[in-house]
Amino acid sequence: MTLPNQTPRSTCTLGYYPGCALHGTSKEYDISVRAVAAELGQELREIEDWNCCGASAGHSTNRKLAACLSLRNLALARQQNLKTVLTPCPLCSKQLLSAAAEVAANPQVRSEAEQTIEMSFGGGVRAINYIQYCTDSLDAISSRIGEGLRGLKAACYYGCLLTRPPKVVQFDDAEHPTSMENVVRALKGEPVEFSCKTDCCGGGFTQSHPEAVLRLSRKILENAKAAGAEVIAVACPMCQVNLDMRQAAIEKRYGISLGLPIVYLSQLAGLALGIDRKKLGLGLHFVSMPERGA
Amino acid sequence: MAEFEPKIAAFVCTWCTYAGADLAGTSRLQYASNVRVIKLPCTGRIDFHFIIKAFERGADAVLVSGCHPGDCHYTAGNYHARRRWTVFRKLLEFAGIEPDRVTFAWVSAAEGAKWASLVNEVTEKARKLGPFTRYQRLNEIAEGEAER
Amino acid sequence: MSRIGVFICHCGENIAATVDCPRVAREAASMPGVVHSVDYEYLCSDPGQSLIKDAIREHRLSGVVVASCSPRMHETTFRRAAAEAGLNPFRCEMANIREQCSWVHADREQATRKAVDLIRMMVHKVARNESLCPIKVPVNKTALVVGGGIAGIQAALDIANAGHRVILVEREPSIGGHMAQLSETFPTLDCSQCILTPRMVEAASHPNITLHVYSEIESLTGFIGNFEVKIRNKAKSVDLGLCTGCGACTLACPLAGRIGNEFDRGLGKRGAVYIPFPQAVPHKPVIDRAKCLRFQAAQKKGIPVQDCSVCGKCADACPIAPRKAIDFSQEDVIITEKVGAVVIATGYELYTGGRPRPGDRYAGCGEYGYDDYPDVINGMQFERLASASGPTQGRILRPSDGLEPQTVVFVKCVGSRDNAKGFTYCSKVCCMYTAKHAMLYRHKVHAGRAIVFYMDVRSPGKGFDEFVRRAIEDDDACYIRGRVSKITREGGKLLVQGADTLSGEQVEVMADMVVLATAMTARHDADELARKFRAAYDKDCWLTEAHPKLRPVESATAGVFLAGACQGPKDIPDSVAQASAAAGKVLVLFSSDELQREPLVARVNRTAPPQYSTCTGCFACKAACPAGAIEVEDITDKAGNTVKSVARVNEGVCQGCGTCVAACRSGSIELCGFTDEQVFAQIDAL
Amino acid sequence: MLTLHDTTAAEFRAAVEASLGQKAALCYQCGKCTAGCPMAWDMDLSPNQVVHAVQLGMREKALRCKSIWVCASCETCSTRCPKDFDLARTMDVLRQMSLEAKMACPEAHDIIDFHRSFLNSIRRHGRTHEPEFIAEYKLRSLHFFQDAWNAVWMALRGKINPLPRSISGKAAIRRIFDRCRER
Repeated sequence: MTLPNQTPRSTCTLGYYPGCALHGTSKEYDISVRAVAAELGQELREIEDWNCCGASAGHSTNRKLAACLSLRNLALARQQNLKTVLTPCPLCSKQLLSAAAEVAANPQVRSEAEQTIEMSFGGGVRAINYIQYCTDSLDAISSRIGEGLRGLKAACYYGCLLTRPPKVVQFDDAEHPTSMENVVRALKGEPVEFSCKTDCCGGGFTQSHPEAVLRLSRKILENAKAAGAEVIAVACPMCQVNLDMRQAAIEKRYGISLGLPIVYLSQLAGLALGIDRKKLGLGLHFVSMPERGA
Repeated sequence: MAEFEPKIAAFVCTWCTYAGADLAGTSRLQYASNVRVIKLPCTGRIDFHFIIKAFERGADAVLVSGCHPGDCHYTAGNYHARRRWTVFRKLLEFAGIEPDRVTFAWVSAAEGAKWASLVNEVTEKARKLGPFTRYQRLNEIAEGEAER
Repeated sequence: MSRIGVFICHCGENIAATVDCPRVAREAASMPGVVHSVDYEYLCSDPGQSLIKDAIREHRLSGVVVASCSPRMHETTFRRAAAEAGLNPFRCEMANIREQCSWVHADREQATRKAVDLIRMMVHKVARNESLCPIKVPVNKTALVVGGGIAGIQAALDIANAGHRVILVEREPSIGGHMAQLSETFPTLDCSQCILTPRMVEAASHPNITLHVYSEIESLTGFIGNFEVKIRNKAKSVDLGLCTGCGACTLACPLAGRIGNEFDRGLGKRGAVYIPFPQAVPHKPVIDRAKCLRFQAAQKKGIPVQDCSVCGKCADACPIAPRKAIDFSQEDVIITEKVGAVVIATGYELYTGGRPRPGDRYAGCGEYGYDDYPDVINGMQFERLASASGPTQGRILRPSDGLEPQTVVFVKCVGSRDNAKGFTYCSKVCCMYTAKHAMLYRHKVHAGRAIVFYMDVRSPGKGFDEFVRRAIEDDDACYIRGRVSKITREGGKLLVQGADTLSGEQVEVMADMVVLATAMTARHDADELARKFRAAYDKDCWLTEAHPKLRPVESATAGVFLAGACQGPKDIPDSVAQASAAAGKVLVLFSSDELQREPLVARVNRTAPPQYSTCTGCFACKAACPAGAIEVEDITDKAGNTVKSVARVNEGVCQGCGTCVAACRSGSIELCGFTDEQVFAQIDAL
Repeated sequence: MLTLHDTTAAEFRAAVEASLGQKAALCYQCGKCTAGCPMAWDMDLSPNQVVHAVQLGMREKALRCKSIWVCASCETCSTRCPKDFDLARTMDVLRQMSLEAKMACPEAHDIIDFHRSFLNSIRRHGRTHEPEFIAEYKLRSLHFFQDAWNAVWMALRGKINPLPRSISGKAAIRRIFDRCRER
């Protein structure tokens, strides 16, 4: 079918696709991302009427559905003339990227998908994750930073989907990424080297297979703790929930004490920029991050 | 007193047994250190005075080894050796040497393991037979004469 | 009084770890005649060698004992060093305290004591060593190449192209060997015969190459540079001089198309008089006397075949006149040639895949049903099926009913790596040719299913692994990791019972045809052949090289070289490479007119008149000498009348085994380097 | 007992390869996927065995196994595969086939129930609504009290929206679902 092609409004504002998690259980991620953007004078425009990407449930049980759901978001972004879309949730952004890649690679898949979503998609929409966002605005951030994080020891945890699958996300090194560390350094924090950077935390199994989450997240938490981390910096709502919400259970199950705050990179950026803790939703974690006196 | 450590003189040919013994070495096969190898081009070279002499000079057992029949580097040397051995064997007892003190065997260049076990066997045999002293007397006499 | 220097090598830790080298050096210093004794890290190193040279000059040494590795390793090294320092090389001896001491004894005390003993024995010997100078012998610059397969052809061509005469001997009626039977070759899939036949023709027509087909080696005598070979030209019953190869006789033979053709592995048929294959070189027939009606009849009647009246259709059909090219009266001819070097390229035999035949060195396999089911064939038979010049013109048709098989099972490691069957080794080429077979089959039968049972896929070599992956990924060969247990017949099909070790499940396949990748084996008469050439062979009867790494194409006998699969399983490129390497070695030998031999030869003593020699002229030595080096010398007085006849050793011929010495009743023969005096001295020092 | 002469095996393999866009024969069974899989401890077939099952067309084995469901889609296998074989995607393909063939492993029903509930929620509103799909999941899985306290805790901090907020294009979303589910 043919669709009315709206005349795109020219604007330099950044598209924003929060995804379901950031509107719900991970709203502090959303809050902090917006707060930091505001501080940097960066306007985020949320894709109007965006839908859920289907998450693991989508691609696990119906790849076509998964592709179409993401394609709709891309098409919307395109219509709303959002060329670059900040997508803080790595799963969402991976879904956007792979959907874009799939239709780009195969015109037949594309026309089918367009039929299905009742929209046309010309391509030309780029999804970026939050680390990329920080990296791009590093100058702006550094210029605004005083004492910053004052050497806060942070273990940068990427999890699976920020760097995998590399062919799709095309971000940093799949086995040994360093971009989050660079950002933390710019925030005057002190990244600690730890070996579980890209291990899996149990991802979508938070509810459906808690056993797996306990087992996998434990390794990550212990490893970070051993590396001398005060906090674990994350950029993925699933990782945050697993490591934070399940931490108590892990301590109980394995008789260990961790007490590791799991904070979003956006929250650290906010702190470094001197934004008030409340505005960063730092109170919304199970393991809350203590105030650091000078 | 410590266990009797026999001394074994081994007359071997260059091409098969000596090479076999080398192979035992390169394969790091451990065996009794009692053996003293005397390398000859071929078992055909072995004059049986060598064996008598060895006993006279304090060997408790003698090992003669060369290529398998048919494999002689010189085509027939080992056959001559074998023929002579069959004759000599009967002389041994006459010469006051238990035939068991002399062992005749074939060890090819590829039989490092066989060499190792052979040396061990011969050493054990010699241990059981005890030291060979009959000829020591002869030596003493010889040395006595030398002094005079 | 001799001045002996003793040098003890640590060989890094190899010796020093178990032998107390400094202590050995101290003890050696006090041995009779020893004026200098040191130990050193690596004597074979440059500084190590100069250490020895300097000592020889400084202490005016008359003898040197190097206690280190086996003389088989470094004797030449140290003797050369001695010579460079002006000491006669044969005054340098080695005591083997590594291979035969430090490496085989763990106890430090015992090993050290043994090392001392071994050195003492050598010191005593060296004290009695005399200066010897090498013997020069002429080199006959003609090469004998045994075997007319690709390796033999390659070696012959290389030597001939360098301008030397080559005698090429092939036991079959045509040269070409196994390669001529192959269809296409991995990993390039180029046609085997297309690349081979030009070489065959070149070899046969080369001015420097004398070709003897249908011939075998009777005996080889002599030594490097001066061998004498006897070759049996088996009676072909065809006068190759007259025969034009028209083939009229082969058509006329009443048995034509009734005898299994060896070249097609029984899948094709021939007559009693036959040309083995269309591209045969020479393209001339031979009569198979075991099958020919006339010869059989004559044998039964016990009359000479030319008087026999049976058949003779081949002779009638022969268009040559007046004398027919068919010559029933022909007999084996033994010819003698003198050659300076020999290249053995006798190749391999392929295990059929069936039960053992009489005289096999291994137990065969009954479980694959090779002898029982016509549709179970071996790799070479598949080659013939796939070959454009084969019995099916290259179409894959199963032997039983000539139908196109829809499911073909390929079984790897049939025989190979099957210790219970008597093969411990890997045949090296099967992985590759099985991948090729699966590929060829899929190319020729598009709907067909190729299933390969394997234990490993061994594909080292340029483009080899890529080739195997192509068979699996592009041509859909289904590889199952596991052996086949048994093959039985179910209706018109073959039931293959195998295993898939990756899933741990039993596997069953209903196959139309089964191809067994059977082991390469040494020729059934390889040991006999090896003896003829005085070459060593291993437990599987593969001929052994002089050194597994550093002398891969030399046999244990100087002047006899190895090429191709007679030395172990090999593919074509490896065989050709080794053949050229062997040819290179021959050319090095031929590059000088005479070569030096170690003077470790026998010598009959000479004394002053009236005795002249203690030799009594009994010539027991002559009977004992395996090399035929003992000659009779008449000693004459001034007047020229013979005083006595004594033995003399032709040192050009003597191989230095010393058998004569032990045989001599009067003790008149000595073996240089191993004189009674030297050996007794060693024994004395026990 | 595995029989290689029947054609169904080949058909299954072909079907998987079709929706995968890769040949199963690519995999040479080196086991690197298994070596790095964080969930292998909970699998009945190791990841490489799953591929092997596809290679030999062992449909039952591949579609009934638990492994395809406990796969966390962490993409480690696909990332490190020396043959560039996309095992993570293969898992997706097998899961879908397994559901369509009604062969899903009973042991994995929690995971499957969760996926169902999650998708249903999307189908209804265009976005997920935790209270709703968690509730549905608990009803399906009967894990009523799991995380009850966590839920309360989050609700108190406004992390759980009491009411679903549907998107305006939810009708379109529903059509997308229906179109993608029809066969």
